[in-house]
Amino acid sequence: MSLLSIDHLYYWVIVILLMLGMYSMIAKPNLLKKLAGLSIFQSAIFLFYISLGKQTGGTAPIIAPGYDTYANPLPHVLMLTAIVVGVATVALGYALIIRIRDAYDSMEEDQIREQDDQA
Amino acid sequence: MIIEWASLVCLALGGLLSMAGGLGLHRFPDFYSRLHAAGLSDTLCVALIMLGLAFQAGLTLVSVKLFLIFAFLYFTNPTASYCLGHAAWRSGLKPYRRGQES
Amino acid sequence: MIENHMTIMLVVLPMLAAPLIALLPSKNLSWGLAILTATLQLYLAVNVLLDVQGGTAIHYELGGWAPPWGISYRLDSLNGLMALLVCLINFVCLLYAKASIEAEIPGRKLGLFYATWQLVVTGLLGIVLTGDIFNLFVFLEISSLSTYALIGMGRQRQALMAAFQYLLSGTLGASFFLIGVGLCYAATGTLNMQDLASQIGQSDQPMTLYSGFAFLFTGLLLKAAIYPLHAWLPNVYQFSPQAVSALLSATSTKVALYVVVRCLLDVFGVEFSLSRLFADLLLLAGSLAILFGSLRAIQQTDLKRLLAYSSIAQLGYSVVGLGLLTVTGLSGALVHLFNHGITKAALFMGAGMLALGPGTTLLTRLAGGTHRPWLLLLFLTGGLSLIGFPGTVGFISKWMLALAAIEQGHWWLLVVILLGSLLAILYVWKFIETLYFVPQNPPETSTGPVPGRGMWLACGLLCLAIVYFGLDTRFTLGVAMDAARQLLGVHP
Amino acid sequence: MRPDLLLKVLAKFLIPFILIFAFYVQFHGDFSPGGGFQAGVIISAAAVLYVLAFGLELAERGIPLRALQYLSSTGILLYTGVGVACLLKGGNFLDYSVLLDNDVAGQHLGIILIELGVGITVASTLTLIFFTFAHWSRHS
Repeated sequence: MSLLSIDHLYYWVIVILLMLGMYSMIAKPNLLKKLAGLSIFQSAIFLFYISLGKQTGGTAPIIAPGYDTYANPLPHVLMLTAIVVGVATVALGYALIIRIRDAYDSMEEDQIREQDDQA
Repeated sequence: MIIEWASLVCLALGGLLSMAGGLGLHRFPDFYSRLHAAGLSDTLCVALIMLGLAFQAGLTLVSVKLFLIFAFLYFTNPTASYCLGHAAWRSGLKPYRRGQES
Repeated sequence: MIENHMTIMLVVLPMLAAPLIALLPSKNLSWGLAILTATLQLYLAVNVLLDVQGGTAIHYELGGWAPPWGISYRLDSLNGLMALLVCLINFVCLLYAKASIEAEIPGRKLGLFYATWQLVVTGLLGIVLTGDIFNLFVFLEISSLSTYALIGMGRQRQALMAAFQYLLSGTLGASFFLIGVGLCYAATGTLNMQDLASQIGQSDQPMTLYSGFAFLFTGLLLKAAIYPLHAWLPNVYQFSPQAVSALLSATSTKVALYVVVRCLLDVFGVEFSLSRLFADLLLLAGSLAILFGSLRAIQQTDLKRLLAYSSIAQLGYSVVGLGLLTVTGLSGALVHLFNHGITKAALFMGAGMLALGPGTTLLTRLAGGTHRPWLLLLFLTGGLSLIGFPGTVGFISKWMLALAAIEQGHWWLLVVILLGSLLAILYVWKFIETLYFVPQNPPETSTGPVPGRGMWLACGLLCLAIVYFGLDTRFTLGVAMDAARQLLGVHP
Repeated sequence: MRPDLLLKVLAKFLIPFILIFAFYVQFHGDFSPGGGFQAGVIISAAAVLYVLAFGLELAERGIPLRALQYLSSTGILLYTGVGVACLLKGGNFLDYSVLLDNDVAGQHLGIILIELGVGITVASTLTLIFFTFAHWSRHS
């Protein structure tokens, strides 16, 4: 099976991480855990991109004597941007969670729903 | 050849220690013993892995950098464990004793 | 000299204005700078749109790097129209925001509010203008992140939960988009949209491309709140500050739908994506959105929530037009994006003005809006436009869509469109009746702040636009037809 | 928060090294891996360590919140400012070659200024985020 070969191993890892993150985002009632799931989901995407840039035997893409294979730097650059975005997202998420806890005195989604329905 | 073997042994030992630390983190009963497992094994395991890598690199700039990383970790790692333990103690977490629920 | 740089200035101006606004000491200065930027942008947007009329496109290379390597911006009729929509709505909403936001947000936060607002606009215009698909993701996230922050500033505490849920689903959508981009990059090795378009036809890895396609469009449809993926939208529109509701309803989902159109027809191309199956799927999703959105809108007891569900329904019309894949259908869809944008912004502004005193948008609390008789005019114009009454913009787009459905022989689609209009009559009548024709015991006197002149001006401008573009369709429809012909590769 | 002696000593010892490393990453970024974002994150890590060791009050006496807000805006302004300067010099947006007479020197200057802007913004924003969260936790 080519899908299970070692070449595809990191794709499997990435898919498992994606699933874990999404499960946590959807199924956990705790807002912090949802955000953690989001973070895992994004990290899996970073891994995916970085695996795209791999060249067997390649070094860092800075021209130096003695090397002629370089890793593809583009995915890394893209991920740098995506990581910045991810940091900003998570920070904003935490800020929102803190304010939600101030307003509702809870971080569980079902309890918050209950309070909203009563109001 | 000898250097290859020395490096291999160091790396393997380091990896083993790190696994032991992880196991301890998972299996020990309370916060303090877990901290003990993680903190102690981490410091030595990092030292061994760095040493193994330095054998691989030989006497180059890379091993100097490795040594610097090791030196900084040698300072920060114990301090971090100490701070964690201290904070836990001050906030009133009592260590586990035999026969008591954790 | 500036003529060559008009495209990039559209994006750079708000990016430059945002930090300056945050630094300015007084809220009036902040607002002044914001409105100044908006005016300049509107001027630029009209100019570039006039430049590209008739099928030319403006190319702009960022940093002087030639396209497949560097980021390039490309402006044609399609994104010219979207840029005009964003700039117009930005200008009008800022006019409106002055009085409306000061009633809702504490004064010390106002500078940051306007700065964040500028970032939203930067992001939206960046999405519209860029020709690089990763750059598009970055701008998508810039606009979304600032949007979450703006929503969180709403007065009620539910705004926080709405913002958080939008953060989760929005980021999920953007992440799916990112995976899709990654897969396409893996298959073709390029991120430039035009280069991608030429590489996709000759790629030897169709499976990678297909999975990339699936990820990309799932993410985008989530961002655009197309029917089964719309769950985040009602809460967001209901609880965000009034001016923000107006801005978002008119721009954010429209811009996401623009990306769908661009990627579907320009990047992947008709042959790749259609596979008639996907087009039929779009038709189905659009029709379901029309029916579901309208039915849910009728049940709502909150004015802004009602309008939000109506937005879901109206987005369905654009999706239907896209799924038809004819010049008539597509130009109907595009012009509907523009037309519905101005209509919905006007209605949300009206809702905001009614809510100024009571601080709520519950229909029962707003009943007896007779102390603002002029607003009835706005609600009538906007409502008629939602229904698709001749003489308003809503009529034009629905007429085009109906024509396209008949051309294709999709009679059931015609039925759906007409049924949608019928349902729209019901929900429009529902809020107009409750607001103006239900006798109110003691009418909620206007104890709160009175609407400022800017608010009246903004509403008036939009009402005029609704009627004007509904009567004189040469401009909007002409641009939309141009864009549709270019996208489908049909020569007039 | 009662500062801790051991942590204080360690922080005093480490923070200069962290900052030196941050500046190395920042300004050597065009010859080796590195750049503004990474440097900014490292600088803000130093700030976080300082707050942990010496307390928020002392840190805010050094860099008040207001100053951080100004700094984060300044960084973005520097970035867009360089872009607009390129426009004014007759190139495209962010086309650094036109900044100086010599193309390569212009590229060099451009990228250093841009990365400096990024670094300032990232460092001050991340520190700002940390400070704000720290304030919040003390309120509740």
